[in-house]
Amino acid sequence: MSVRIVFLGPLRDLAGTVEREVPAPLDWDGLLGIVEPAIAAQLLDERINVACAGRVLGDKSMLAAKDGDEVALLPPVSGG
Amino acid sequence: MSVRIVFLGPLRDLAGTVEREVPAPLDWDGLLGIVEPAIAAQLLDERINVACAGRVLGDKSMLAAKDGDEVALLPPVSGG
Amino acid sequence: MGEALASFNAAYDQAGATVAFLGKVRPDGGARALELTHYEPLTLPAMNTLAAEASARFSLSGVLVWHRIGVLTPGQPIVLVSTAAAHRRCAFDAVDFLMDHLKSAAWFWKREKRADGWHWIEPRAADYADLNRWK
Amino acid sequence: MGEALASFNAAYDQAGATVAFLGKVRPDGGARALELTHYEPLTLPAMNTLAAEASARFSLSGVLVWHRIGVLTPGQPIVLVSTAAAHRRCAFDAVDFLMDHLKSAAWFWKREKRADGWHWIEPRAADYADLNRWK
Repeated sequence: MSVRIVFLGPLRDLAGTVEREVPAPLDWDGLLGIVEPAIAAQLLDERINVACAGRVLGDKSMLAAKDGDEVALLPPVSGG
Repeated sequence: MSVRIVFLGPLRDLAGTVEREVPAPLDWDGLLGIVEPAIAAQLLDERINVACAGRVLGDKSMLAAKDGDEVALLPPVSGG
Repeated sequence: MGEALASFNAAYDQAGATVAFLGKVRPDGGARALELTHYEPLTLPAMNTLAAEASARFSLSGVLVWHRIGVLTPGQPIVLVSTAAAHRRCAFDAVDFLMDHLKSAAWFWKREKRADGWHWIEPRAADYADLNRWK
Repeated sequence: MGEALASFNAAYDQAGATVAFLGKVRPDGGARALELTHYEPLTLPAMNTLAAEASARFSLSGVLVWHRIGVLTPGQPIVLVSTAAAHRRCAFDAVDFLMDHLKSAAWFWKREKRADGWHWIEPRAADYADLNRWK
């Protein structure tokens, strides 16, 4: 019964890891409580997106990850 | 002692030929008098350029072609 | 790049206009390498959606979007975008649109290795302004 | 096209951005062939001047301009323009600038063969408007 949190881009450095397994289910308050304070602070920035099970959430505070879901924390992108 | 007049683009059809040898020297009035009236009428259109000896004339009425020069009559272009 | 464009072009030989953009790693400010990471579950679906959007919006006959990941050195290609359309303006605008979106709305993150280590690159304000042109 | 761009790109591998435009004969309105003529004493010098102007104006690392003459059929290439620059915007604008000038300010004349014979093509008002953007 777990959820995998994946840290992308600069969040990877802040977390000191690429991914982490945490107990399922996981909602927004659960996420903010389980990550490092520095990452929780970042998550409140509106430019940080959250994806769950391969879909970017329109409203990240509605996060509802269940067993087996992957939750990706997506900082501002820079491709091209 | 001659000047070659070269007809480009649609002027070629109006002239019925690609080029014509005429006596040198040739100035603007001489040119207007020696070409077909339909072409003379076109030459008065400001969009028609005239080149002499490989240079486009800023003011075509200053044409002064001497023996051996080529005078090109250049209608509006359409490349690309 | 040559082969990709040659075959892309051959596939759309009835389209009057083909435009291609190739972006490479610049040797700016002493950068020794560029690393591109992505989030795989989102990357390809989002690129497909973006290509379909460009295709409909600019009446394209064809569209090609390639984006590399991994560690790249100066001079190496990062991104290749090509579009085919009946008219030049549509093909141009579509490449512009695609590049603006790949820069600040696709799931890639870039960091640069300089003498003092790795530095993450955030999109600049100008990149967001470019993106907003299409809204 | 592929080979030309591959070697152009290889020649300017330190430029961050390469843009290419390829224009082909469209099978529009039942056109069976397109004939392009030019005035040889002016064509190449004027194209060189144009390329040098684009190069200075848009800070290009490299510029390539090819224009065909003769009788061409639908699907065949007419014009290939490519630019290399440090930044995308310059490379894009330079191709745009070059194409606008090749369309209505270079020494080429175009006529089209339709079912009822050959028809000369004059630049459209839009082509002149495009050209005036750069003045």
